[in-house]
Amino acid sequence: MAYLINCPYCGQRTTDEFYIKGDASKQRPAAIGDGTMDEWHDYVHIRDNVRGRTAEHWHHTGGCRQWLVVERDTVSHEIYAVTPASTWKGPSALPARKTTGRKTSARKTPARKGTSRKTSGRAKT
Amino acid sequence: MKYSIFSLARNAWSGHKNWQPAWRSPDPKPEYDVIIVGGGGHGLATAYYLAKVHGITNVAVLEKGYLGSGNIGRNTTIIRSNYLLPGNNPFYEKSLQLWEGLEQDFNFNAMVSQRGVVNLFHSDGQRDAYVRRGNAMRIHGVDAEILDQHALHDMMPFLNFENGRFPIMGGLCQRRGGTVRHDAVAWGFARGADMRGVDVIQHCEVTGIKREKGKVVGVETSKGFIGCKKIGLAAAGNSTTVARMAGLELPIESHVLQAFVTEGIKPWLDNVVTYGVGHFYISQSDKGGLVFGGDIDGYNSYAQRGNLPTVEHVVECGLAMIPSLSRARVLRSWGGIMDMSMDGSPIIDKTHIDNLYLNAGWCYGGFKATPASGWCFAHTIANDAPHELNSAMRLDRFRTGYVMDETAHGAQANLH
Amino acid sequence: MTSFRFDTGGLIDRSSQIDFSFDGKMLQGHGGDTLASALLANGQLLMGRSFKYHRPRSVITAGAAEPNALMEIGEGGRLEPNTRATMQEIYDGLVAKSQNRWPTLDRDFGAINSIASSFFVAGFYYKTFMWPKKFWEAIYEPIIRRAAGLGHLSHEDDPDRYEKAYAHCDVLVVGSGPTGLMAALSAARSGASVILADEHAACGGSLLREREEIAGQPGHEWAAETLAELAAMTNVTIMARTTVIGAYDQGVFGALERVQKHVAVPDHDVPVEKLWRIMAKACVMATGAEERPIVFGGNDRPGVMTASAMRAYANQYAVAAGRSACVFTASDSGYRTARDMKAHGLHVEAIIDTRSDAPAIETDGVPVITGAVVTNVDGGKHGMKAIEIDRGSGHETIPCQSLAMSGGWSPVVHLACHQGARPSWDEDEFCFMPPQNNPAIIAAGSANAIWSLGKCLADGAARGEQAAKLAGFKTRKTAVPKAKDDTSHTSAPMWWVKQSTGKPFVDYQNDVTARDLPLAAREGYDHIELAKRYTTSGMATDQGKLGNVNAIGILADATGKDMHEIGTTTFRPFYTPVSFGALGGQHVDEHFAPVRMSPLHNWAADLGAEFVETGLWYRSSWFPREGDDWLAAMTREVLNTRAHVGICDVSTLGKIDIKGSDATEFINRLYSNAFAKLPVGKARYGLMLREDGFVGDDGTTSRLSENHYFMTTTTGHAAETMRDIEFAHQALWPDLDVQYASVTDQWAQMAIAGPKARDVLSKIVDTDLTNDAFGFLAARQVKVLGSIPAMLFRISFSGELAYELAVPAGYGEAVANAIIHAGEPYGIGPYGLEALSAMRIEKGFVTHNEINGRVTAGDVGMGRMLSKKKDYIGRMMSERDGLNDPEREQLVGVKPVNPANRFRAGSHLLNPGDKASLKTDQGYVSSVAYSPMLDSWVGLAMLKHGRDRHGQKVMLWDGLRNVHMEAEVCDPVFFDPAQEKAHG
Amino acid sequence: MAEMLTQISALDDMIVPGRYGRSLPQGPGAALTLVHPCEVAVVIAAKGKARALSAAIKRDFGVDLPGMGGSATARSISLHGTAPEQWLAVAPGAAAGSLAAKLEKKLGTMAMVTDQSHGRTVLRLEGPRARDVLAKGTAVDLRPTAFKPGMCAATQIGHVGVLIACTGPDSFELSVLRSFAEGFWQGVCELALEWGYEVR
Ligand SMILES: Cc1cc2nc3c(=O)[nH]c(=O)nc-3n(C[C@H](O)[C@H](O)[C@H](O)COP(=O)(O)OP(=O)(O)OC[C@H]3O[C@@H](n4cnc5c(N)ncnc54)[C@H](O)[C@@H]3O)c2cc1C
Ligand SMILES: NC(=O)c1ccc[n+]([C@@H]2O[C@H](COP(=O)([O-])OP(=O)(O)OC[C@H]3O[C@@H](n4cnc5c(N)ncnc54)[C@H](O)[C@@H]3O)[C@@H](O)[C@H]2O)c1
Ligand SMILES: Cc1cc2nc3c(=O)[nH]c(=O)nc-3n(C[C@H](O)[C@H](O)[C@H](O)COP(=O)(O)O)c2cc1C
Ligand SMILES: [Zn+2]
Repeated sequence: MAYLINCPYCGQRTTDEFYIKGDASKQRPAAIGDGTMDEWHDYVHIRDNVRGRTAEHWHHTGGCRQWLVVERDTVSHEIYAVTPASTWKGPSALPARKTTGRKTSARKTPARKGTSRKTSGRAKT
Repeated sequence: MKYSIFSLARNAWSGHKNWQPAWRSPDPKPEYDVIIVGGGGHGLATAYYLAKVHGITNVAVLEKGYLGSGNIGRNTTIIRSNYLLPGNNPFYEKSLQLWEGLEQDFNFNAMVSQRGVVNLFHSDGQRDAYVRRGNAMRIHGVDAEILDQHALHDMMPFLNFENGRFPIMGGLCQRRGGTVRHDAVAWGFARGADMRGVDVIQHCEVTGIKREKGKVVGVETSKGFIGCKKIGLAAAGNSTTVARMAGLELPIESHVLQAFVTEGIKPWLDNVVTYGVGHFYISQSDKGGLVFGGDIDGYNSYAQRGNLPTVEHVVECGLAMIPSLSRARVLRSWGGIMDMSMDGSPIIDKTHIDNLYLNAGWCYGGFKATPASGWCFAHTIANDAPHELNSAMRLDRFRTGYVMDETAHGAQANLH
Repeated sequence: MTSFRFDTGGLIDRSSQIDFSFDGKMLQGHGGDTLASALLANGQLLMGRSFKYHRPRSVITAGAAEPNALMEIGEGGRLEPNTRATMQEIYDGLVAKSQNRWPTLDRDFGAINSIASSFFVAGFYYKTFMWPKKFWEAIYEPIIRRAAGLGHLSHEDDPDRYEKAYAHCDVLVVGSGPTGLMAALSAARSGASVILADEHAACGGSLLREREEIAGQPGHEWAAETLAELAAMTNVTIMARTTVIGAYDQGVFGALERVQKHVAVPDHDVPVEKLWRIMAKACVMATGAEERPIVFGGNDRPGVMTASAMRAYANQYAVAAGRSACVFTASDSGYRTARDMKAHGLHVEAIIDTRSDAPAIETDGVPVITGAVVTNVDGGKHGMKAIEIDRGSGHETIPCQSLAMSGGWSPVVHLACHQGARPSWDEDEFCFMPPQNNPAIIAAGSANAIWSLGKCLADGAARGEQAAKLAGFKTRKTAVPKAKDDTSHTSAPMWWVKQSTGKPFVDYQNDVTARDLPLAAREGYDHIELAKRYTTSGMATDQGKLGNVNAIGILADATGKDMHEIGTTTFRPFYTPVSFGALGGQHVDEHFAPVRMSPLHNWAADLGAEFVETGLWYRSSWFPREGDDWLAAMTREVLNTRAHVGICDVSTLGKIDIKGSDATEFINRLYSNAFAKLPVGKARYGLMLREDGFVGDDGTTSRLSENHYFMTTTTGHAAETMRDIEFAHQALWPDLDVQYASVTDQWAQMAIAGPKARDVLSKIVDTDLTNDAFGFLAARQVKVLGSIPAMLFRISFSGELAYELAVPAGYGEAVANAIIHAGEPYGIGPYGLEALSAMRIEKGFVTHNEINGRVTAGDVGMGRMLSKKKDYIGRMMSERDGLNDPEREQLVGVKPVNPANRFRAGSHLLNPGDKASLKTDQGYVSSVAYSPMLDSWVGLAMLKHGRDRHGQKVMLWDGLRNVHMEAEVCDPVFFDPAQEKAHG
Repeated sequence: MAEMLTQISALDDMIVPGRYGRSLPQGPGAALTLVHPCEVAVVIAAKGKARALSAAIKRDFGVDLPGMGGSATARSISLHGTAPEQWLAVAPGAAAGSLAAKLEKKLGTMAMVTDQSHGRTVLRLEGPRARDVLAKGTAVDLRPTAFKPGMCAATQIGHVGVLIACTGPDSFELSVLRSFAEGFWQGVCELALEWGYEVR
């Protein structure tokens, strides 16, 4: 684990608040007709199963109920980035930052004006 | 040297100075007929049966760590053959039958102990599912019993029948199920294979698979290149990594499963019992420790260790089933990396690459399968074709849809 | 009776007398005593028996690593085996018993194992007990099992409570010795929040056990003052009796607080143990060092203990194992013990130093024999008489009643290793050094191989600052009090005394001797991990805290490798064993899993319902009347509903409110069947596949207005389906304008079914319910009882004219009662899950019994619901061959030829005349009910080629219960196949 | 006729005022109160409407719509940021249905408003040990320096989802799904035994 996940919305939480679905690296073939059976088989079954840096879909069931992409290391259990699934654009290009949970929660004191920064950007995409 | 009470007495007489190594530590030969990657239970059993059943003895088992450093040496030692699906059930029964004569066969006491395995159920629906499973066993001649509360009470009066949340209604019992001393299985197969001429090579990591004209011809290792005619992959937990060396992509994720042992206590639990509401299974080892386990941590991992939330959850399930566990102290926890396949069932198959064979995807159930897996894999390698027993354990079943989904959770590895 | 208490001294409270018992004997101790020290004070040197040979044993240590003095504490449900007497505080009424002996500790039959010990070498059991085959389980194994294990665990329920909690801090300091105290002080002064944890009842670590001074005052006084200073700081939490048990990812530490393990009858409002999960930005590991025993003949005899333990007993508890002592040492710790014991008035015969070049250290006149070893101990269960030494010129005997040994020191590195890092051997310090892979776990003091008090204090201060900095605080230099800086390190350790004439133990508890390890190596178990497993060295309750390094040394010797090459075994949690109770905390009994209650729970209960657990919910299952069993009640409920009208609580269904301009498109992608053209005011049954093409869930969705839908899911899959919907939106199609919220808990939902349903409902609903106005599958927002907002759906899971009515949960009871009231003239009655289930089986409707996760839409006769015109979850994979194989089992109905014959779900299906086998297996029964309408047991089944086999006979085969019967295959719809009632 | 019906709380016959648990000289460590009736609504911004929504809320309710993890209160309505562009609106005591209706009317297509007045059970937990009680259930950092008035956290206690809003130095508003409320109540009560608690 990861024991602590820094949810971009809720801050640092223990992993028992999350549900883990698995590999996030693959794109769902766009729509019917676009994907061949092979592509679909690849999407549904084949796993890179990386030894090292990987990206997984986690759902913050016990918190904001958002699907997140957690980029972490499968050997050291270090966590590099946690991004909302809705805005995730593939593995973050950032160099492996040491954010093994020792960072304080991303949640600042409450923003009293406007809405969450992370999602208002989404409206335009 | 054959092990027996007599050889033990003879050696005691000479101060145990004359024991021979249980296996040789050979340097790799330049080439073998068959190389098995992975010196876990399955790899060693494969080599053993290649030699014993098929007369193929020019075989090397390459193990990157010490013998049994993988899951064979870190599992909760439960054996049973209570499977539902026709592609699994006869295979696991074959395995149980092999266990039953194994120790005499390989001359090593692996403490096969058929203490009985009971799976508890807590609702009508769960009972029906277990009855279906039990009947699937019986239909194949496998022993199975359905125990009601009463029978269960006679067996384990300390179960929490009136649990505040999920009362225990009964259990599916397989008396022939039980436990086996994990390490001894690796050692016994290694010794048995070694005596038949197989080279068991420890601390030899396979780093590449060499192919020529579509065929595999050998492996790169930490001890240099080793040629071979055939390769069998049995690298549980690391299957993706080794298969990728040959360009093979697998429907497998590597996950950590933790296991636990308590301090040794006087006999307290006779049989194996599993909880039906959450994952929890427990038995008592011959040394007196309660060996137990539960669900995987749920995230992909190659780290052989897990985290505390899973530990707590496992223990909560244990207490829900047997409240008097409360004062038992957990001595040690550890983790193993397993292949979780996308339908929860294993793969023993040829691959599309000539002379490359795959044994993978055992999830948390591969210990009980060790003898049959070795037996079938040896058959598949020797004959270049699967045995009927492993004919459903195909690699292409995900593509074709003939999946074997015992837990019925679909294509999500961590749910199986 | 050699052990005794000094007349003066120690940190015990001599004014308090505490009564406790050991093996039935009433004894007394003082406040501040551990069970071990109190037993020594009472002359009870013999405290336990070893695992294999049942050797008599006493304490070797005065702390957490104790392998020998393990006892059963408490009685009944509080019985606790394997409790370390060295860690157990005594309390009034404490009941302790020795263990692993029969019949008594003094006369233990098992000791005859010692005689056969030449047989019981490492791994002997792997080589024998194989013949005859049957004997293993019948004879050998039961004997082995009875002999194995240590103490007894009760089967009684534990009367005590446990809890778990979380704590947060900037700096966690583990260990409250001089290092930990200074670290806590310097970190806290920077402003960081600090938790200081120590496993002992009293903080101070070695300062309580040594006579060294700090800043001119006794160490323990300095400790007390420093603790008081820390306690006064608001940013410091001191946690005594708290063992940090494991280091996990992202700076989370597990810690076990023994809240009430030192009281006879715990206060039930307070947990006896609390499991903490401490989230720390940095951790100072000031866990000290463990003194290594020396492996020599008889090193397990009562009276032999580590040098630091002997000092601890003398200095902290004012007890000693004997009136005279010898010291056997490879380090200067032995000298310190000699001095301390002399100061306490003991006769110290000699210091035997393994080093021929031993440094000159103050001995207070005790003679030193250098370059010599102890080869055996003359002693037995009641104490020792003498030691046998060898200084190269044959054996000599020195009489003494106790022996202190010191083979050097091993830093307590566990917490730094729990995340997989391994310690490395240091040839200068002769110990395994803590790994430094994790910058946030900082080893300090003796845990980092710093041996002198002065340097430990300074290192503690520095590491505390380092930790605070890491946690983001500015620090200032902390003044370090003066203390001696005279302790030198060990010189080359002696892994075992080869000249030993007695048994030299490496692992005390498991009776592993120095001879077992070379044997393991000879047999090929030469890797340290193999040697551990083959010999069981390091696998006992102390996990090799004392013996492992010696074992590594012996193996290195035997294999000609160096210590570094051999390396350690894997360090794993827990640092010391942790009870199930603590790990479970408050999540036991009814708190094992959350409970969900329907808003109609009390309503049903008032009507006499029996409830059944379904997932987290309690659901009303049947409504017995006098003398009814479930079958009679269910039958009555079905007949009444089908003849008149019934009401059933279906509140547990998952309910999701969905809105947004893309809601229609979204829903259309979730369901396999068409939803794009669902008219407003209509409900539709829908099927959801998993992405792998198998059926996931089903339910109805109603279009309440253009962009507003109300979706229901099954009870069992509600959580999963909600999550899947969120996934589909957030991860797959975030561009859709759709909003959704679970409203499962907002609505009480009830089914009103039966020919009179319309008549009853019309009385409380403000809407025209005639067929024209509110036909089959109508769905609308309505008002009930005048003004209560509600939703009404004309859907039927019973096959009757039926409605589902949803009202705000808090009004559920009132509305349900109003319906009962309104229905009275029509003969309304409640029905439960059993009747609901029987009716749906009569109608051939599927539930998760049928759509069990391995079933396709085609299997259950819903192949037509797989749209070919759109993309939806699972579409592509549902087209795989394996999911469309004509050999797949198909949903059918089955009726026994004799309708009175009861059969059960889980039965398999065979062709008549076939012998049961996997090859002849035709399928299985998924659901069974007694059908009151057919007066027959009926079932739904999955049968090969089932749809072509209506009218044929099959055998229902239930080998488990030995119930077999002939049955007819039929359409799964047993009742009203034309759907006339539902449409009526 | 609705006025004649009383909205029954999920804790209908569970609330028995009194003192429980250990009795310490310094008095009970925590006090628990059921807030009932209490109007609750979920507000989720329509796609691209968050800004407009924020303005509308400010205009019509006089509240600055808080960000994720924040709470804002004005004129007896509190808004808690529970998820991105999603809020829980809470108004203790008002007549059922009207909060959601009012919000829906004012917000139109800017947001989805879903009434949860019956779907959520709201409790108040306060007292010197309130934070310690909660810390037995959730790993959220609840220290006064980290979790201050005006903040909220959606988390779990005893596997039950709960929204904890900090309403004062030592007071918290807890809202849980109705069906879980009974077990949750019992669970929280047990966690407070150690310091004694009062049910009001
Ligand atoms: C905690 C736990 C509990 C379990 N409990 C049970 C149970 O109760 N019952 C049951 O039936 N099953 C159980 N299992 C599953 C079972 O242990 C495994 O399925 C089974 O052991 C896998 O087969 P194996 O023995 O061959 O694997 P392993 O012992 O893991 O063998 C694979 C070997 O391959 C080696 N290897 C990997 N890569 C390379 C390379 N590149 N070169 C050379 N060697 C390599 C590894 O070092 C390893 O030794 C459990 C598993 C775990 C982790
Ligand atoms: N040669 C020698 O005589 C010699 C050798 C080593 C150390 N020492 C002396 O010992 C002292 C060492 O001081 P220190 O402060 O580093 O260590 P310490 O031994 O004084 O204190 C360590 C404390 O940590 C506790 N602890 C260990 N693991 C724990 C865990 N997981 N959870 C909770 N508590 C745990 C121990 O019980 C102990 O109380 C110095 O005074 C040093 O001079 C002397
Ligand atoms: C069935 C079984 C029983 C075990 N019993 C003990 C035991 O009694 N004592 C112990 O220290 N470890 C025991 N272990 C755990 C091993 O020490 C070790 O942790 C495990 O094999 C994993 O290896 P690793 O910790 O070296 O990675 C047991 C392991 C298994 C699989
Ligand atoms: Zn979150």
